[in-house]
Amino acid sequence: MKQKLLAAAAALGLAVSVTAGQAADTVKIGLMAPLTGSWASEGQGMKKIVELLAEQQNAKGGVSGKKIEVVTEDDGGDPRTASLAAQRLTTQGVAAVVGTYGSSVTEASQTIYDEAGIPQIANGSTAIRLTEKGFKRFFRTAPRDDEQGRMAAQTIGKLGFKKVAILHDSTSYAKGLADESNALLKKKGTEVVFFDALTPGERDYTTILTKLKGANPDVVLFTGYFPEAGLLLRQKKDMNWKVPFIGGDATNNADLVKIAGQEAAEGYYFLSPPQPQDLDTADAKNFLTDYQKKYNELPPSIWAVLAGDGFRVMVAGIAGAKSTDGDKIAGYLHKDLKNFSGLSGPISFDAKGDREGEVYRVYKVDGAGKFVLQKL
Amino acid sequence: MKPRVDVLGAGLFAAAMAVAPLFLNAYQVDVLNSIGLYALLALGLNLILGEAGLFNMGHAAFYAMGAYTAAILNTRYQIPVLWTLPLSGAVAGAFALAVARPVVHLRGDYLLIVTIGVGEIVRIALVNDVFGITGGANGIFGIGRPRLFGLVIRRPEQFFYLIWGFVALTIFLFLRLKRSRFGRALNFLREDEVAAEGSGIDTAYYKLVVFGLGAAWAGMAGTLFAAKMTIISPESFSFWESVVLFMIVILGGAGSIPGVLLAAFLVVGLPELFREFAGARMLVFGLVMMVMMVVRPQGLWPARGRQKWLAVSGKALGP
Amino acid sequence: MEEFFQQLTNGLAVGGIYALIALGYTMVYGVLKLINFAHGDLFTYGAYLGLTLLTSLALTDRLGFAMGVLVLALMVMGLVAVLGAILERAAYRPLRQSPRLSAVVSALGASIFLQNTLMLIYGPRFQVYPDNILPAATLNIFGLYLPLMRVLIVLVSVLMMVGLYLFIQKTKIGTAIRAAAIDQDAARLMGIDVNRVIMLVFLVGPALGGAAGLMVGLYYGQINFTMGWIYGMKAFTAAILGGIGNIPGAMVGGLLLGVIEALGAAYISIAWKDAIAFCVLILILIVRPTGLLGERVADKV
Amino acid sequence: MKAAEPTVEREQRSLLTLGEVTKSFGGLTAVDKVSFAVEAGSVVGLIGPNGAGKTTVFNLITGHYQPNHGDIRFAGQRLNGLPTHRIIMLGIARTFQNIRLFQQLSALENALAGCHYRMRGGILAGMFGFLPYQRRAEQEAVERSVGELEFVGLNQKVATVAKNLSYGDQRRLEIARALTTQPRLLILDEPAGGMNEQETEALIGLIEQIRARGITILLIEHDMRLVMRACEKLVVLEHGGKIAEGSPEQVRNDPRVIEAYLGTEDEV
Repeated sequence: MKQKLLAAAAALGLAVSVTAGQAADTVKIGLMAPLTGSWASEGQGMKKIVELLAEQQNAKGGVSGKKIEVVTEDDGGDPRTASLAAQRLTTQGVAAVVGTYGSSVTEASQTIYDEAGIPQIANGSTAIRLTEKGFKRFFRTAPRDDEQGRMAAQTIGKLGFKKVAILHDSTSYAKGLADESNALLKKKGTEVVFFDALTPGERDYTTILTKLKGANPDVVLFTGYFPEAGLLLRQKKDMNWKVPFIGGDATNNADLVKIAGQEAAEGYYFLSPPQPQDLDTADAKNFLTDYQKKYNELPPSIWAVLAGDGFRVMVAGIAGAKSTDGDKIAGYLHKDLKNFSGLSGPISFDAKGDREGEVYRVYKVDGAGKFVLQKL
Repeated sequence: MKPRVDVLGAGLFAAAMAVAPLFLNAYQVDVLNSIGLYALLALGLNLILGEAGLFNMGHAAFYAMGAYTAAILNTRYQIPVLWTLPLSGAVAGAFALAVARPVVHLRGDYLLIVTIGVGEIVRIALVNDVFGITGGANGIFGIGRPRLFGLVIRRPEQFFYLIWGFVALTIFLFLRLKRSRFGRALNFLREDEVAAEGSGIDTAYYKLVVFGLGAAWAGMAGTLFAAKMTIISPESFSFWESVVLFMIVILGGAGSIPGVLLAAFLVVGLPELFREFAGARMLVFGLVMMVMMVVRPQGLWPARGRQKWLAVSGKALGP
Repeated sequence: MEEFFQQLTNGLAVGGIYALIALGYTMVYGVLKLINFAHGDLFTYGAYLGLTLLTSLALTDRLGFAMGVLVLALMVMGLVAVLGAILERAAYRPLRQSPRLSAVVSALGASIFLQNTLMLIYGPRFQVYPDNILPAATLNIFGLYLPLMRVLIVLVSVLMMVGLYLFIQKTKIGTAIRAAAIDQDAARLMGIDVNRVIMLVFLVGPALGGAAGLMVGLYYGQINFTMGWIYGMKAFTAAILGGIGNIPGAMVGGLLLGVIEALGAAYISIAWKDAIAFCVLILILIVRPTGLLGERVADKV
Repeated sequence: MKAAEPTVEREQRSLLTLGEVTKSFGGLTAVDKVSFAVEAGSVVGLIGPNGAGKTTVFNLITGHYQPNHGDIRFAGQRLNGLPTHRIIMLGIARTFQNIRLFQQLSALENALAGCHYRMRGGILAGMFGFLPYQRRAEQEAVERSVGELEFVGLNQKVATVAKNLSYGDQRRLEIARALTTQPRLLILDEPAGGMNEQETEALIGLIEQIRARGITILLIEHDMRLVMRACEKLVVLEHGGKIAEGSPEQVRNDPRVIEAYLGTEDEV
């Protein structure tokens, strides 16, 4: 019995005896990303990009004369794990944190960073309320759902569609976007003939497509993620149904075309912040060449790129504030950082920590499976 | 085995836990908080699964009921979150009674899938914003910090004492329950339902009541969870949570309170310990689960029979 | 009405896959009374192995479509079967005399392990089958759109199920399996090598699961390392619905679950589809506590 | 067999009566219009070849099955439709053909199960304390259980886990557990099954002692020596129907019984 207790005590000791970070001549930047779980592909993309950018920055001498060290923690794509990851980062002496992807995951970590005085910059979290709570050191490179909703409604109007079907996937993000778009479309007098949610993670969506087809829309707005979008396009083609699809920014992923097949993906519209490929800035071009050199592929998703932007913004903040103090960095980002040359277009922040200006663009998939920026 | 060793060991453990926050950083304390919540949930599930032998793989549903009750009462009616504790427990318990009633007679694996189904139905209902009060996939945010004796609880070490205090109380109560007439009835049920019924025990009643009790505990754990996170959403109550709780109970040794505690430390703590493995941490975790089960099939710390303390004098019996 | 039949066929195609996976659950359960929670992941391995073999060996280019896919299917089924046997040896055999739920936890651990192994080998991104393998013909019968592949999925599933049924019912080995399912000790006394029977069950069940994985890969194209979890859960539900341990029950349960999902989505709500399916399951179990075709074993007193 | 007495009269003297009880499973009629009575204070044997429906009759009495037709009455109360535990509480206890003990629990705990329904106290009592009356009730329960264990001859095995007991001891433990429910009628399903000669001999003595306590006994047994010595009345079933009833002497000489028993032997 005693031995068992000792073993238990030892396990306890082990479980919590992790090395605390020591202040040294490095500047630590935390990256909180879903390295495991359903969104592991996003998280690992984020890690690749941030590591590459840190290498480059260190090759240029780091920030304020110190080398940058990236401390990565897995948030598992779930709020509870995220709150632990956040606690862990706060104990490791990071000056700033980049991440994370899901809105509710970010939300679970917000108060922890806030109470620790560490600035946080989320890359994939688009839920409106994240920046409505008055956290002074919270930023995001991702645009907000309401902005995307506005863009979606506007685009549908410009393309001249009269009857819209809206499909989401019940996730916080997709539902939010669907609701925003639904309200705006109705206000403009566009008829919404269908509004429902699919179950993400499945393979067969013909049931839903059959039902959608029965509603006979001019266009389908799908606000979910790329794996489902790809399957919808593929199975839609199998049904010989030729209705156009518009998607949200979560479908901006190179794998979309792979999943759907080039033929089925052709003509698919989606909204997204601009990709580095579509920017003429030197920063974007250099980044792309280096990324391809190092990993032999294109950046897997725009969200990973936005994490990269988050990292670059934080480095600029630390350099600009000449300090690793959270309030000073935040102050600099709010006031002094204007039109920073991001990998997803120019970046400035408003008082809430949201990006200023129109971030969204409209893309269309061409016959070769390329994402082509549209001018509407 | 002398009972004194037990008491001594438990005392040492309690003392170590009581001073732990003084030596640990915020992250480490928060890991312990997470372990505490799982321990609380698993202790409740242990009554159902370990003591009564009813296969329940949908415990997260009751957890969710409690958390949402607390969150709704707190955010809509401004009821202090800790005050909702008994009500959350009652709602979760009542819900469990209602759903268990028609299905609790099902045999093993059929009950297993039904509880999985109930868990999924609850989660889907939450995601779809049932009755317009659960906030859909966004969940509910802005839950107030709990207050205790005028002190606002916000830092990890403050939660530590709240959560582990509740765990200690639970252990105390459940130990007593285990040794009572009620606890015995659950064991009869687990060992042989027909024989229990044939000895005059109303098995249907006990099955139902233990479901209600375990669920009520999950509901109260849900309140603590809601208070700690200040935001809850359906993904915190996924099928995976039920699976984790199930694993904790079986890995620890069904029906064993120290076993459940130990397993909560391992199942919640190991993935944290394996953070160094980054992407491979869940792989290592899965492997460790398998190996531990193969090496100790009865659980890490199996329940000891009651006969030891019952037989001390043969006749005299006292707690 | 046309939509109803369209949805019915949609449901059958999905249900065919469920049924094929459910067979693995039900066979293992029949003999060992074990819910093999890692079975869904063996299905995923079928999909991944299929992709790797397809692209690396270029079978369809060399042997033509029909022959290539057939050879591919046999290879995948063989490999997944071996994997299933290894799993049995490593994770379940040591636990055969232990409390039943210990093996369930071991199975869950195995499932996590298998899933994450795939993630480390292939990476977390979705993997995609080349989309030019299958003939993309779509039949149009009485206004119903029936992609040829969907028809094939149902046909192949049913063929495999019938084959398995005949194997279990008509052959000597099948009789041994049935005997072991009823009473292992008695079967052993009758000279049946129960270990071999169990091994066999762990070869055949995973092989069918692997075949299902390959079909999903070939037809739907997109696969990822976590997909076995959902399919596994659905198949387990299907097996219970039909009466676990009962082979025709798994077929009926699988097809029925697919149809319930499709019709529930079509006529009630897509978002509530899975909840509806579970409600139907629970209602059926309230009326028939051992599933549709499960034996009504009154507890022997 | 004598002409049937008027039912009412018979019931007045009988503890247990079955009136035209029928049970069928699917197409198979397991028990076919069986009627018999067990008088208070007697030892009655239910015999018949394998598959005659004896255990089914027991299961009908204790409510594990519900009869399709017919009446089962105990001390004037109709048992039909009552759940098993209610029937036990009325004063019927039983053992099982295939021993059903709580395998992982000690002999004492097994015996305590029988005391359960006479005790009080649920969750709150369990958690929040032992009031004096509860403490007393616990103590009484343990004393009664130990007493019954001693009565059946398990004084040395009180703390032994059930699965570690010998076969004969397990049978005795089942009887002790049944006795702790303080029954008026004890139903024993093949109590000598698996016992050796000595143990059977001891069992006959035990049955006598139980009877001496005023407990009525109904038993199924294949061991004819035991049946003939212990029982004062036998009821013979074949193919679900009753073919004979009477004293051991009468039954032994009943041609239909002889045919039933010898007939089956011929077939073998």
